[in-house]
Formats: sequence, structure tokens, C-alpha cells
Amino acid sequence: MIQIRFHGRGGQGSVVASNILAAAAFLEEKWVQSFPFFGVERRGAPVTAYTKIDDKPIWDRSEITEPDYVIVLDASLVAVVDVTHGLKENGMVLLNSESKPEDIELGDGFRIATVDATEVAVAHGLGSKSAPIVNSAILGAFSKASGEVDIKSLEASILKMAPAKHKENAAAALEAYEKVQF
Amino acid sequence: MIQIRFHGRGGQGSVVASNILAAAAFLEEKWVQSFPFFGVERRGAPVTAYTKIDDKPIWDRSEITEPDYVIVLDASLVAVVDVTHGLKENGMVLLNSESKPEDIELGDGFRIATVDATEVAVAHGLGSKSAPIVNSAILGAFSKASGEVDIKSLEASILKMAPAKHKENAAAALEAYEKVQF
Amino acid sequence: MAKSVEDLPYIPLMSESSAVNKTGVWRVIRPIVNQEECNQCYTCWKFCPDVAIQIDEEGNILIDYDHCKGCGICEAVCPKNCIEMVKEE
Amino acid sequence: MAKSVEDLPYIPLMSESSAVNKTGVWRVIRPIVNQEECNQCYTCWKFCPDVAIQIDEEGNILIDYDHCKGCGICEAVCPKNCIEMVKEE
Amino acid sequence: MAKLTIPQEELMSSGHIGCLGCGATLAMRYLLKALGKRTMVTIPAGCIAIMSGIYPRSFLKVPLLDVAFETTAASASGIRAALDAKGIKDVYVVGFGGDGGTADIGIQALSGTAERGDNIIYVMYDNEAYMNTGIQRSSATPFGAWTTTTPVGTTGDFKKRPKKNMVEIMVAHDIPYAATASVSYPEDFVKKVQKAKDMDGTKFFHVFSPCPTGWRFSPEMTIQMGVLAYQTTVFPMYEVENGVYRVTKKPAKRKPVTEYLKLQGRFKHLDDETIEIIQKNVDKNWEMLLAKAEFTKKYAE
Amino acid sequence: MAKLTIPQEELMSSGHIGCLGCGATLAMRYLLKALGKRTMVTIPAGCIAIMSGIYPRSFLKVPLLDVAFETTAASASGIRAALDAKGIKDVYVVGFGGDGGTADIGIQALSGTAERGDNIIYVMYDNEAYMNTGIQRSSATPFGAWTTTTPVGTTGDFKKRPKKNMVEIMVAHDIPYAATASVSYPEDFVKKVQKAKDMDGTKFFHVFSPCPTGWRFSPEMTIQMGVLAYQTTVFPMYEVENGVYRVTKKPAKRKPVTEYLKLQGRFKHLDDETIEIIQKNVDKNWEMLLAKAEFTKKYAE
Amino acid sequence: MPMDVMTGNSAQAYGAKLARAEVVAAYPITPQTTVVEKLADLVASGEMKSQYIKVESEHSAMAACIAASATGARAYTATAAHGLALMHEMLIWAAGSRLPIVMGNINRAMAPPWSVWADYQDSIAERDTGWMQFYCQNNQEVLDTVIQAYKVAENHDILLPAMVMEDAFYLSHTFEPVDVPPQKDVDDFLPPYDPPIKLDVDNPVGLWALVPPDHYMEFRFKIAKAMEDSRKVIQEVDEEWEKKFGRSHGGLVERYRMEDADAAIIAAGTMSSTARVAVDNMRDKGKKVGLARLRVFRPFPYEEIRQIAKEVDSIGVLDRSYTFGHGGAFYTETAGALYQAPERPHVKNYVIGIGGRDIPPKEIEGILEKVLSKEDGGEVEWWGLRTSGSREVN
Amino acid sequence: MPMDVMTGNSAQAYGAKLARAEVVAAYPITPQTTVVEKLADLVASGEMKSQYIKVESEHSAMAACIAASATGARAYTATAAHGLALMHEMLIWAAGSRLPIVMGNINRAMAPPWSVWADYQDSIAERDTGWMQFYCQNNQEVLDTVIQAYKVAENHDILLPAMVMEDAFYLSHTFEPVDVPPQKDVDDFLPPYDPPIKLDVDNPVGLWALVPPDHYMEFRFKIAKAMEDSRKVIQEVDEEWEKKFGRSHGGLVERYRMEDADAAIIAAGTMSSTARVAVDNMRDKGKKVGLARLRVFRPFPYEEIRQIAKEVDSIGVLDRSYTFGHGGAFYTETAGALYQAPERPHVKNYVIGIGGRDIPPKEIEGILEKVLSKEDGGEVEWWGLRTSGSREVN
Ligand SMILES: Cc1ncc(C[n+]2csc(CCOP(=O)(O)OP(=O)(O)O)c2C)c(N)n1
Ligand SMILES: Cc1ncc(C[n+]2csc(CCOP(=O)(O)OP(=O)(O)O)c2C)c(N)n1
Ligand code: SF4
Ligand code: SF4
Ligand code: SF4
Ligand code: SF4
Ligand code: SF4
Ligand code: SF4
Ligand SMILES: [Mg+2]
Ligand SMILES: [Mg+2]
Repeated sequence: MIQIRFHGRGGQGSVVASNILAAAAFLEEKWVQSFPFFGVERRGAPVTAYTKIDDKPIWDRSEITEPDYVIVLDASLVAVVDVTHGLKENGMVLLNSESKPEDIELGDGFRIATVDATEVAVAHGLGSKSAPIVNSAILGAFSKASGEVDIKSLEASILKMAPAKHKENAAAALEAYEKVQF
Repeated sequence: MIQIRFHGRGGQGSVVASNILAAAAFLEEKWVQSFPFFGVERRGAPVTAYTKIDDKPIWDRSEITEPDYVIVLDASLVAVVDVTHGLKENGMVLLNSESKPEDIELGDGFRIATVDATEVAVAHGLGSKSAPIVNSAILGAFSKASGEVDIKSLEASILKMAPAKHKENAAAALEAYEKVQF
Repeated sequence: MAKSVEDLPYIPLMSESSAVNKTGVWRVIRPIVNQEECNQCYTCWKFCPDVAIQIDEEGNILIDYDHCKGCGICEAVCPKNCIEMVKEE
Repeated sequence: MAKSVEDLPYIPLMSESSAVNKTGVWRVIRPIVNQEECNQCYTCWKFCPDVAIQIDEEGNILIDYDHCKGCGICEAVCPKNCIEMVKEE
Repeated sequence: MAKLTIPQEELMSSGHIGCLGCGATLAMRYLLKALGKRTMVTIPAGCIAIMSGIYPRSFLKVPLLDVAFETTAASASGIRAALDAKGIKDVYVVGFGGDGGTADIGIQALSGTAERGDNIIYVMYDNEAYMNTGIQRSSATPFGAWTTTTPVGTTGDFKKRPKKNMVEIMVAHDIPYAATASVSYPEDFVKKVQKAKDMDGTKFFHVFSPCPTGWRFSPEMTIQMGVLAYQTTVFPMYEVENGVYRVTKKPAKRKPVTEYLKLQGRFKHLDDETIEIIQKNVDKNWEMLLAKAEFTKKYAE
Repeated sequence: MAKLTIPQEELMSSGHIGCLGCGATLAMRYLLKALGKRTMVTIPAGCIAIMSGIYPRSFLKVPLLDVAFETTAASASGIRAALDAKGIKDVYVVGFGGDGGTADIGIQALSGTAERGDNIIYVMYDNEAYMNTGIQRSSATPFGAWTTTTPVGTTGDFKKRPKKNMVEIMVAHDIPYAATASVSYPEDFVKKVQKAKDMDGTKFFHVFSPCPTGWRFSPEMTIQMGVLAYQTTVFPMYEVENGVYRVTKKPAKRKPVTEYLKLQGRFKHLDDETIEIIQKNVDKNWEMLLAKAEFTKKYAE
Repeated sequence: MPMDVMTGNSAQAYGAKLARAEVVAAYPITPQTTVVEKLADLVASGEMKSQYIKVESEHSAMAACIAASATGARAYTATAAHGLALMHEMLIWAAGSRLPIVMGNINRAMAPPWSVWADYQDSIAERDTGWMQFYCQNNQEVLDTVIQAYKVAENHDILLPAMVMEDAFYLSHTFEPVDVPPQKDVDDFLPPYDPPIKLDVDNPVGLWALVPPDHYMEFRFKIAKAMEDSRKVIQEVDEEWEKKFGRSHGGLVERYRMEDADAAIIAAGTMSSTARVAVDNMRDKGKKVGLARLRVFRPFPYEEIRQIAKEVDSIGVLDRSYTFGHGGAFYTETAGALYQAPERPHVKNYVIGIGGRDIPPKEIEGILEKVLSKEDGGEVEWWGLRTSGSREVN
Repeated sequence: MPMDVMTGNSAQAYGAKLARAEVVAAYPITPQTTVVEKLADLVASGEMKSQYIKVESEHSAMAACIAASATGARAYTATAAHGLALMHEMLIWAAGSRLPIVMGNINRAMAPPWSVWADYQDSIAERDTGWMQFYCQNNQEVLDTVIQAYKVAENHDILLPAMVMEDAFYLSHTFEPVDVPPQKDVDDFLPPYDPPIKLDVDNPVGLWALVPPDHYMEFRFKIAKAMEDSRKVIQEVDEEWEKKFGRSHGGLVERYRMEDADAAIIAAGTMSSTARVAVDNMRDKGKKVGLARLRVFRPFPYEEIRQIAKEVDSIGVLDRSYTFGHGGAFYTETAGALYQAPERPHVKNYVIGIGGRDIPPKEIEGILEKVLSKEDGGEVEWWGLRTSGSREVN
């Protein structure tokens, strides 16, 4: 089973991202499960979501404590949330950041990938510079950096599930797929 | 245990009568229990109430099916209710009626007493001819006819418990005590 | 009469008219119509809360003593004063 | 930190100020006051929903960045346009 | 045979177990005359719920749904929704509740129904207290009245707050039609029902229904009690159609409230001073009503 | 240092977890400024109930009682009764509920409290939907609005009934004081609270509290939104004291409603025709309000 | 000998008065109505000093009691059937709040169909709310238990609400001897309510909070613990009462003629009152039967029940309610408690008196015969159900 | 392989849509909200033809469903926690009315303190109302069970309402594969609602009545009987479903790896989903353990439970709720049912996951170890309770 944890802010679409990722893997005939951390967070507050992907039905419904991947939608969260908590040995953190992976300091024992999802999103008209909607972009990057889900499946899933601007979201994912660094 | 059943009409005070009788017996250091037949009767509709009197605590809470006495507050009920139902062999029916006991036809096997409680009540200003409040008067008659409870206790109990016109009610009881025929 | 469980429907539905309740037994005073004086204005019919006044084919007022409770409203509202309440025996 | 049952009161009473919630971490844009231009009208103070603007002893406006969420209301209401919202790093 | 002033058909049966001279039953009787057979009625707890007597009897000749005390309006909404789902359009749905079931425990459901604009007719028969349970105060109990929970006692503990004004509250809900009516004026009531019944939305009727048992007057006086309430304008007759007030019957000369109060046991403890307060309030309300009728006139379409 | 226009003392704490630019919290902040320390507040479910964040934190510096969603007013009555029983007279008791908790599920308790005349202050902070649960329609949602339960869809299923008029409903309850207020006009709000707080009986405030999250506007616009609601008279500022209406702030020139509507995502589906309907209703309500103010003037003592 | 004669509902009201309830919030419902009326009389006559809130529904009654109790006032209400059911959410609230409210409940059947008669579905359906439940067998017990209940509920180790049950009509409207103790003695017994935490402007805290999974369970455990501890306190308070007033009501389970019994019935309320007569009659015939009266159903007296299993071979559990889909609640919980007992008497459920069907002693004697004989015929029997083959029952 | 991915709440809404619910009356509450929102979307998009009443409270939601169902329309609602509690009176009303309403309930903890997380007190506290109760373990089961529930409920021998439970967040907000069957197939499976009696102007009768003690008991018996009969119907409907749609959900009690088990746990909802992993892990270590999932709690599956007692030596009953004053309801009822069984395995109650505390497989493995060892230490254990001495649990 592959376990992915998302960190974002209320209103940024982390939960939608976790669902789109699950749906993409599902298109590849995987069994999936995704869910938010169950809180009462308001817009702006840090939030967490999870996706599990497996070859067989997933019966375990408990929270993910040892993720294989961590996806951070908003780099400013790194300062306030322990994003790598429990991350598996040799796991990967994917950050929305202008920086290069090698410039990110998060500790040892895992891989780092980065993509400037904000730039990509804004370029595709997804939100504004101060409130970009980066979830599709970062998923595109995840596809490439992790290799866990095909960008085609992701695209299909975005086209189906994005709450609005389907094409723009799909395009952003494709662009971020190309731009991710790891 | 002595068991008394009252028949009256909603609004005529049969339940109050059953309670006053119980309270009177209680003054004589008896254990008592009185309660209405549990219905949803409106004013005017036939209603039933019960009083039990004993020398020891009364634990049995079931309805009276075989009364020793039946008290009928409104003679017109005789036509519509089987007032003597279950009445014990040699039991007594006390009727509010102008007639003499010997003129009352209710069947055999029990004693009959009558008192014109309506007249007595109206004479003491208790209700009107068409809606007399006869409960005190008939209890006075019961005291004499049954001998089960002293008129003094009854008087005390009426003075304490009558909802209004305490003295008039007590006087009515005393008068009916004198006038009852059996 | 009380029915046994097998004879009861699955829910306690009301399928019988309340007219089976003979509320006439509640009555202690009885309205008597003086048909002579009645002008068939039907004020009494209109105000009877017990639907106990009927109008027959000739337009006469009929009291349904099975259900009349003897409230006295008909007497009170009759503009012709042609209803009288008398004590039941 | 999670407390054990022995260390908890018998009811979950609220006895601590919500100020321990450092809602400043929610902020993605930060208000910066230009104290020079500020005329101390306190309009910003009045409308801050997060009680994150204080008035110091000299009457100056102070932003409590531990709690300011960066809503931008202060900037929007300032008649002197002397608050600027800048992106957090 | 004179012409009848209200429909002859009886959709309420005799044999119900209301008290002698019960006003509430008259309200039901007139209502059904006005609406006819294709009507469904839902009834909460209250005197009206036990009118049928015991199982398996019904005092109505139309479908009747007994519902929980506080749910009349929501139940009517549910019936309407079911009929709509089935495409049945020609049936009137009526919620028929007492003042307690309407103005107290049922006001929330009613407010919801009115706000949604559900297409039902709501009738509040008002006997000004919880009668079924034995004369406890309701919010519709008038200022000054004795009830078993405002028992006067030695401390003068009668009802101290004014009667809740349900028509005003319903008008504030922006409904197409709200009106008062009285069992003493069946023609007026029937006319109003017939006027409103086919309007879309929630229609509200506040029907004055004197109760000899609870108000402590002799049963033959029921109709007279409604007449006096009208003549004193303790209970005026009016309607409000889309916000426009109209007084439907206006007494030639208003009688003093004492003529109404003095006949009822529930007011017998009142001193002159308190009666004066009542008179003043009645005067003010009447004046306000006339003023509203005047000033909303221009909105009449 | 300029003179502050509202009291300086902060009885609401920072660190609450309302969204950026939350109007509801401003309503609480101003209210407590107006009432001061000797105040007890009871709060039902709703955004305001979770403002403290998690156990053991409180966002208020005065006693706070969390209560079930529908019980705000009854709870306030209970607190008042307890204080009365103990002879404590100098404490204000406040029920502070959202529009849903007040105008929908809590209206019955409120109606009861008002009818009894219990001596409390009730504040409805109005963000025009169930926000805590994610923007579902309430009865206070205005005509035309999108919410998640009036989702427009392909069938044009936006809210079709007008906003429930809580002030009118409360005025119909014959209470000493009812008023509107807005978080955009704290001085007006504070003044009204201070005027009413010592009156005996139930006092009602309807406080316009824009919600960026639910109305879909940018958080810095909260105050502006209230200003526009006032300037368009979508939400007028007035008070009703013992039945006497008074407009407390009157815009020099009324702006067209589009200026208010167009800034909010929840109205973005509206076509011109529907906006026209909204404008007409706003016009009519404004006119009626002025007329009431005019005609009730004479009852002012 | 008692000093007065009154109904169970008057006894409730006097209980509340003697306990000096400071806030009463109540709404009328048959057959509780005379409780609220009596309270209104007591207040209107100045005999009782209470703030009496005449609420618009039972839901608000309980909400007001909760708020009043949280503000430090002793709060009382009474209700029945639909009123109790309408309070359901608030009952859970009161217990979760740890507020020692006392409430009279007059057990009445639930509609539909409408019925105003005795039946326990109303209070049984509140068994999961965290309230203590006392079922009374006579009016004296009603009055005494209201006062006892406050003493238990307000104990700082407990702080849980309590219901004091009366059977519809069988107690509520039945007039019988009751001793009304002097106010002074009751004051000695029951000190003023003094909660550890309350709403107070001079010491402002918030009550209740949002509690995520990291602590909610622990707070729930505290309620469970308090309810467990209440067993001892109920027992002690009844003993203290006996010392002071000369009568006990049996603690959690009252035993009647259980000495050397072979068979016993477990019952509650007025059914157990009548059952004493049945037991006496059977004993007169030499049959060794006894009665265990469930005075308290919450907390469930499993120890006392297990003790009975040690003593008898056969038990009949009488339920005046039925939980659709399983069985009478007194029965299923008794059986559940007995599962862990080493002894294993024959146990059977008799569903009886539903919807107010009258229960004369001879019916209970019939059951006792069956229990004695351990005759089986199924786990649950609806006693007195009118079937096409059955004898006429009342 | 399923066809779609969705949350449990979407599955509820699709269930109602596929069942062609004619009237929906609902009120939002976390975590049910997305059910009402999804339904609003389906109606607003024209995909679902329903009268959707956006009521002002849950009490009115159920009242409207009752009235609609009595008028012959298929009615649906969904709620959670306080919403369910507020309906309590109406739940008893719906069952007493014999109306086959189906309701989704998203199990959430009750306040105070406020909590929006998974806990069963809400629905357990409705165990005495006469509703069937289904507890689901995944979203597929949610969708399927809504439809199955109508089929059971509307059976003319049953005519009782049913609740379909989802765990807060663990299903309600969890996105996972779900097969949405074609409308046509569902129409074949579930014929239109056609009650024997309904409100109808052409055939006017009154519904419900005042029923004195002479008949009330008999009507109550009919409900009891219908609920008993529902056991068979639930089983049959699930089998028919399997035939048609290729999947069963286990009837009343789903058995997992019970072959030759020495010990078993009884659990429900998502806890039993996670427990499968725990059982697998234990089996991998050679430990003979199994799982019996309570899919249905009302009617209580006592036969199935007794069957389990025949097979194993030790049983742990897991409760995500606690009845103050007795024990977890699944436990006390299981023990009650087992009292009459000839076998007598060791039985113990584990209270776990209260207020949404997360339950990883290793916690359940810990319980399974204990159950296997029959280690005693009391009848009830609060598993994972944070005490001063305890290990850190998540
Ligand atoms: C929830 C609930 N609370 C209380 C009752 C008891 N109850 C039944 S009828 C009634 C009074 C009804 O008053 P109203 O609506 O004015 O009708 P009326 O009896 O006066 O005709 C009450 C309090 C009930 N049935 N349900
Ligand atoms: C009985 C009950 N039903 C539903 C809920 C769920 N609920 C909590 S807050 C809320 C909406 C509150 O709306 P409003 O009162 O307008 O306050 P807002 O959240 O908008 O501030 C709802 C529906 C609840 N807590 N209790
Ligand atoms: S007395 Fe009353 S019930 Fe009888 S006919 Fe006249 S009005 Fe009708
Ligand atoms: S009211 Fe009098 S006159 Fe008129 S119809 Fe009746 S009896 Fe005749
Ligand atoms: S940005 Fe918003 S929260 Fe921050 S100080 Fe300005 S008004 Fe307050
Ligand atoms: S609003 Fe602007 S000018 Fe006024 S005090 Fe604030 S910063 Fe200064
Ligand atoms: S109490 Fe009043 S309303 Fe009720 S039946 Fe009797 S007269 Fe009619
Ligand atoms: S949703 Fe609206 S009302 Fe609620 S906290 Fe956010 S901004 Fe405030
Ligand atoms: Mg009434
Ligand atoms: Mg709101």
C-alpha cells in the first residue's frame, strides 16, 4: 500500500486533491481510499488529508501515521507544521516552492521534490497570486516525481472532478508534470 | 378491605368525592386509596372513581371490580351505565334520587339507599338545579347508610378539601346524613 | 368489545364514524322545538356544536337526541325563542 | 498535549484564553503599518475581527502578528491608506 | 325552507366527545363546510385530537392524520409534498391546531412552513389555554386570565403578559393570507376560507373558539361569548392579504370589555384597575388595526 | 490619541478560529464592549460556538455557556431565572445565536422567551445561511442567493422565498425593544445596546454580519459589504421601541442593489430580471419601513 | 402513621418544594399536569419561593433547567411520555454537563396510537442518556425520592441528573397517605446546592467546549465512573434517610419475602406494589416466592441482581415496556448482568401491563406459578395479550 | 471492480436517488451535511425527481417524512447525533405508525462537549424506538443498504422504518470505490411503495387514534411481531441483492474468518472494517481468531450471536459507545442473548474509539490477544483510555 499525506490550508483544495489522486489511481484499477483529517478547520488554517493506494481492497480505515509521500501545497506551512512527521525512510516530500529541491532544508532520510505550483496555477488562471488554486498543478508534479500514478489518469480524473475550470486545471497539471524538480 | 365505586358525570365532582371519602377514613386511622377510572372523559360524560379503605396498607393498585358499595351521583346514569356491575352480594347502591329505595328497580341481591342530594345541594347554594354539586351531600348520606365512616370525619375532611364553599358543603353533608333513606 | 390481536388491523386506523358514540347519554337537559313557532331560519342548526340538529325534507328542524348533549346553544341562539330546554328524566 | 484522565477536570470547562491559538500562522499576507502617515483614527483597530490591532501607550497602532490572520480589512478601511498587505515569506 | 348561509354538507360527524357547547368543534365544522370533501386534515394533540373518542372512531368524514403535538405544520407540509410527488393537485391540506399547539410548541414548525411558502391551510382554533390537559396557560391566554398555571393565589399570579398576536407574527412571515375568524360568525369564516383556499402558499386562520369548560361560563353562552369578543373588539374580525389589512366586520359601537369579561369565571378576580388596563390595550390594538388598514390600503392590487 | 468611538475594553480575545474577515466575531466584539464585564453569554451551535478553538480555550473573557443549537433563548431564560433566584440583579444575560439558530431551529424557544417577557438580550448575528456546516440555506438567506442547498443547478434552484423578517416577528411579540444593527456601524450598534440593555423584558438585535466564506467575497471586503447593504437599504438600520419605529441611519441616496449583489459569488447567477425583482422588494420594504416610522411616531411616549 | 393524604403528583410537587428547588421550568402533559399545577399553586400562594418558568415546550423546559443549574441554581422539572421524548437531546446534554437536575416523569405510553396510560417505553428509551432512574411504588416514595435524588445527584463525586418515576394514574392520580416531613428536617438532610464550577461573572469560565478525539473519551469515562459511584451513594443516602425519617425505600433493589424463596420476580413501579399482594397470596399457599423490586434501573444494579441469582432457581422479569427487536429492557439487562454470574437460574421475560392494561394480583400470581414451575414456552411471553384463544383478561 | 469513487455521504444520496425517494425532508448537520447537499444537487440538476422539503429542524424533517409516508410517498431523510436526538419522539412515532421511512444516520458523538467525531451514542440511544438499525462498514454497503432497507421496510409483513448508519468521517467523508447500479436494475429490485393503508380522499380514514388499555397492548405486539419477522426478510433481501448485483453484505451478522476460530470479536461499522486487517495479521501469526460483524443491531440478531457462542471459547464485544450505569449496549445485549444459550464462552466488553478516537489495527490486535488469553481484569475495559500510567495511544 502506498500512503500519501497532504498539507495545505483550509480553502486551498487539499481534500479535493487527495480525492482526485485517489480517483486517478482508481482509473488504473487500484483500490483507493482518501479522506481529510477530521477537524473543524476554517479557511486559512492548516489542514491535512490522506490518500491510500493499494492493489487490493483497503479495509484499514485508520489514519496514516507513516506516509510514503508528503505533499505540501503551501510552502509557508513548513514553518508551522511538522510536515515530515512519521515520513518513511526514503520517502518523498513534494513542496510547492520556487526553490530547488537541494535548497530545501527539511532534514535527512527522505527525498525532496519541488515545483512552483503557484506560478503554474496563476498562469492558467487558477486563483490569484495571493490565493492560488494549486491542487491540480501539484498533483501533476506528483505524478512525475513519484511515478505512482500516470499523468493520463490524473488528467482524466481532473477533467471529471475539478469543481470548476476543468481544462485549465488539467493543463496546469500537465505543465507542472514537466516542471517538477527532484 | 372495603371498596366503593362512584358513578357520576364529568364535572360533577365524583373524583373529589372519592378523595374526600378516603381522607375521611384516613382521619379514622384507616389506610386508604382512591383514584379515578383512567379515561379522557369530558364534562357531562359518565365517569367512574374508586375508594378503598382498609386497616392495613393497601398495596394492591388494581381497579375495583367487585365493590362493596356503589354511589351514583346522577340518577339518569342508571339508564346508560351498568352501575351494579360486579357489586358484591348484599352490597349497597346509594342513589341520588327523589324516589324511595323501594321504588328503585335495579335488580336483586343488594341493598338500595336513596337521598335527594340535588335538592339538598341546591338548598345550600351548591350549583344550580340543572348543574347541582352533589358530592358532599351524597357522601353525608353514605356515612349514615353504610356506617363505614363517621359523619364527623367526613365533615372535617370536607372542610379541608372542598374546592370552594367549605361550610355549605359540610352543611349539605349533614343534612343528607339525616335525610338518606335505606 | 375488545378484539383479539388477530382481529385487529396492523395499525389503529379510524374507520368508523364517531356517530356510534351515543353522546345523548350525557344530556341532563333536553331541547324541545316548538315546530309551530319555528320560522326555519336554521340558526340553531348552524350553531349546534354536536351536529345534532338536522333539517328534514320539509325543511323542519329535527333534534338528534342520540347525539345532542343538551348544551342549550340552540335555545340561546333561536331568534324565535321556540326551543325550550327541559330536564331529562 | 493530551492529558490523562486523572489530570482532567470533571467537565471540559474553558479556562484558558483563545489567545494561545497562534492564528498568525494562518496568514499568507501581512499588514504593515506606515506609522508616519497614520493619523491614529483607530478605524483599523475598530474593524479588526481578530482583535489583532492594539493601541500602545503613545496611541500608536500595533499589529499583533501572533494573531493577525491577514484578512486585509485594516488595509481596506484605513482612511489614510497607510496599511499595506505584503506576502508572507 | 330558507336559504342556508353556509354549506349544508356535514363533514364533521356527531358523536364527538367535546364538552357541551364546545367552540372548537364548530371551527372544524365550518372549515370543512368551506373546503369540501377533497380535503385532508392533520391534527395535533389537544382537545381536537380526542374528539373522535376511542379507537376505531373518527369524527371526520375526510382523511385525518393524528400527529405529534408540535408537528402540525411540518406534517401538513409532508402531506402536501407527497401529493405533489404524486401529481395530486386538487386536494386541500389543512393543519388544524389549538392555540398551544400553534403559538407555543408548534410555532417553529409553522414558521418553517410559512417561510418555505408550502401550500397549505393552517387553522389555529383558539380557546386561549391548554384545555385538553386541564386549562393551563398558553401564550394565547389573554392578559388577566386565571388558569391552573396562573392560579391567582394570594400573590395575584394571573397571566401578566399580553396574548401572543399570531396573525401579526404570520403576516411578518410574508404569507399571502392571514385572517381572524370566530365561531360566532360562520358566514364570515366560510367566506374567508373560500377566498384564500386556492391561493398559493401558506394561509393562516386564527379562529376564536370559546370554551365553556376552560373559561368558566355556561355552555349555552358559547356563541354569545364570540359575539361579545367581537363587539368589544377584544377579538376583531380582519384579514391581511399580501400585507394589506382589511377589517371584515366592524361593530357599530364598541362595547366596554367588562361586558365580555364579567361573564367568565376566569376573569372574576380582576379589579377595576386591571380591567382598565385591559380596556386600554384593547382600545390601542383596535386603533392600530384601523390605522394599518388605512395605511396598507394603497398596496392592494 | 483620538477619542475612541466605541469602548476600548476587549472582552473577546484574539486567537479565535473564525475565518479571515469574519463579520460574526465583530458582532460579538462590539456587543461585549457595549455591555461590559458583568455579562453572561450563551451560545448555540454555529460558527460562533467553535470560535474558541478546542478545549480548554475560550474566546470570551466573560462567562460563556455552550448550549444545544435550538435552545439559546430558553437557556438565557434559565440563566436569568437562576440569577433572579439568587438575587443577582446587575448581570446582563445574552443569547447570541446565528440566523439559523435563531430564525429556524431556535425560533420557538425565542418566541417563548419573548412572550414570557424574560429579561434577557438576544442577539442574532446574521450571516444569512448555515455557515458552520458549510453554507446551507437558512430562512434568513435572501431571495436569489446560491447556497449548497439552493445550488442553482440546471433548474435555477436558488432561494425563492424572501428572507424571514425577524425584527418584524419579534415586534409582533410585543417586546420593549427590537433593532437592526451592522458590524459596519459599531457606534450605532453599541448605542442601541446601551439604550436597551436596562429595559425590562426581552430585547432583540438583528446584526448584519457579512461572511466572506459563505457569500463568496474577498475577506478584506467585509466592512464594505455591510456599508453597501446599508446604502442600498438591502439591510436598513432601525429600531422599534415599544412598537414605535425609528430609522436610526438613513442613506443620503439609496444605491441600486446591484452594487451590493455584484461583489458576491452567491449572486453571480442572477439575471437582470431577478435582480429587478430584488430591487423592487427592497424598494417596497424601505417604503413600508418609512411609512411605519411615520405612522407609529405618535405612540412614542 | 403518615400525616396527609395526597396524589403522587402532589407528592412530587411537595418533594420539589421541600428540596427548595430554586428554578422550576415545566410544561403540562397528561398525566403529569397536576404536578405543574400544584407547583403553580405553591408559588402563587407564596409557600414556595421559586422562579417558575412556564416554558413553551419540554425541550425548552430542560434547556432552561440546564442553564439554571449551570448558573448554580437547584433546578426541577416534571414531564411524561412525549414530553420526555421531546427532551431526549437535552437529557444527554444534562448528563454530559454533569448537572444534578431532578425531574419527575410520569410513565405513560407513547403514541401513536394516543394513549395516556401507564407504560415504561418513555423512560426506558432514555436509558442511554446518562440519567439516574428511580421507579417508585407509592406516593410516599415519590416525595422522599425527589429529595433523596437531589442529595445523590449533587454529591460532588456524582453530579449527574436523576429522574423520579411515577406510574401514570396508578400513582399520579391516586390519593393515598403520605407523610410530609417538616421543612427544617429536610433542610438538615439536604444542604444547598453548591457545584464545584458554575457560571459566575466574578470567576468567568466557559462551560463545555469543542473536545477532539484526544480528550472526549476521558470525559466520557468520568461520567461512567460517576454513575458507577452513584450506586454506593444511593444506598447511603437511603440509609441516612431512614435514620432521619424512619423509612427506607430499599436502596437500589428492594427485596420482599426473598427469604428462602425458590423463585422470584423482578418488577418495578406499582406493578411491584401489587406484586406484594400476589407474593403474600402465594406464600399463604405455601409457595416459596419472592419479589425483587428494581427501585433503580440506572445505574443498573447488577450486583444486587447477581445476588438474587445466587438465591433462587427461577426468575421472572416483568416488563411494562418492550424493546422492539429484542425484549423487555429489564429482562435483557438482567440477563446480560447474569451472564457473568456463576449461578444460572431459569430466567424468563413477561411483558405485561403495556399501555395501561390493569394488573390485578391474580395475574401476577399466574406468572409466579409459571416461574415456580420453570415452564418454558419461549423466552418472552406477552402476559394477558388478547389472542383469539385467550381467556378474557380484565 | 466498482465503477465510481465517492464518499459515504454521496453513496447515501445515490442510494436515496436510486430508490426513487419521492419526498426528502432534511436538515444539515456535520458530518451528514454532504448528504443533503448532494441531494440538493441531484434535485437541482433534474437528475432526481423528489419533493425536497428544506425544513427548519430535524424534528420537522421526521414529522414531514411521517406525514408524507402516511400519504403514500416513499420518504427519506438523513441526520446525525443531535439531529437524531432531536427526532427521538418522532422516531417512536414513525415506528408506532408502521411507516417504512429510511434514514441515513452518520454516527457522531453527542455534546457536551461538542464533538463531531465518530461515536455510537446517538443511534444506540434510539435502540428502543422500533427502528431497524443497519451499521455499514464501507461506502458500497451504504448505497446498497439504503435500497435494501426500503425493500425490507416496505414489505407488508414488516412496515417499519430503518436507519442506515455510517461512521462520521470514516465513511461519511472517505472517498473510495463504489459501484452505482443502473436505475433500471434497482427499479426491478425495488417496486414502488404501495402501503396497505394511506391517507386518501377517495377512501377517507383517520390514521392513529386514541387507544385505551383494551387494545394498545395488541397493537404494540404487532410491532414486536413485525420486528421479529424482519430478521428473515433482511436475510432474504440481502440474498436477493446478491443474486442480482453480485454482492452480499452479510445479512444480519457478517462472519469473517470464523472457521475454527477459538476467539472472536463482535464489532460494527468501520471498526469491523479495520478489524479484518487485525484478524488477518493475527491469523498470519497462527492465532485462531475471527470477527463477527453486527451489521444489524435492530432487530437484535440473537440467534446468530448464540451460534457464535457455540463455536468459540472467548468473545470480545467492542462498543463505540457506553451506556452510563451498565455497559456498552452491544455488550450488554450480547450477554443478555447469550444467557439463554447452552454454551458459555468467556465474554468481555471493550469500550473503544469513543468520540472519534482513531483505531489502528494494532489496537484491535491487542484486544484479540486479550480475548484469546481470556485474561480477565473486569467485565468492561476502556481500551486506549489515557490514564496516568498508560502508554501513549495515537
Ligand atoms: C410534546 C408534548 N407535550 C405535551 C403534550 C400534552 N398536551 C396534549 S394536548 C395539550 C394542550 C393543548 O393545548 P391547545 O393546543 O391549546 O389545544 P386545546 O387542548 O386547548 O384544544 C398538551 C399540553 C403532548 N401531547 N406532547
Ligand atoms: C439539532 C441540531 N441540528 C443541526 C446541528 C448542526 N449545525 C450546527 S451549526 C449549524 C448551522 C448554524 O447556522 P447559523 O445558526 O446560521 O450559524 P452560523 O453557522 O451561520 O454562524 C448546524 C445546522 C446541530 N448542532 N444541532
Ligand atoms: S342542545 Fe346543544 S347539542 Fe343539543 S341540539 Fe341544541 S345546540 Fe345541539
Ligand atoms: S333557530 Fe329557532 S326559529 Fe330558527 S330554525 Fe331553529 S328553532 Fe327554528
Ligand atoms: S489583516 Fe485583518 S486580522 Fe490582521 S490586523 Fe488587519 S484587520 Fe486584523
Ligand atoms: S486606520 Fe489607518 S490612519 Fe487610522 S489608525 Fe489605522 S492605520 Fe492609522
Ligand atoms: S375543554 Fe373547551 S375546547 Fe376542549 S372540548 Fe371542552 S369546550 Fe371544547
Ligand atoms: S464561515 Fe463566515 S461566519 Fe463562519 S467563521 Fe467563517 S466568515 Fe465567520
Ligand atoms: Mg387551547
Ligand atoms: Mg448563519
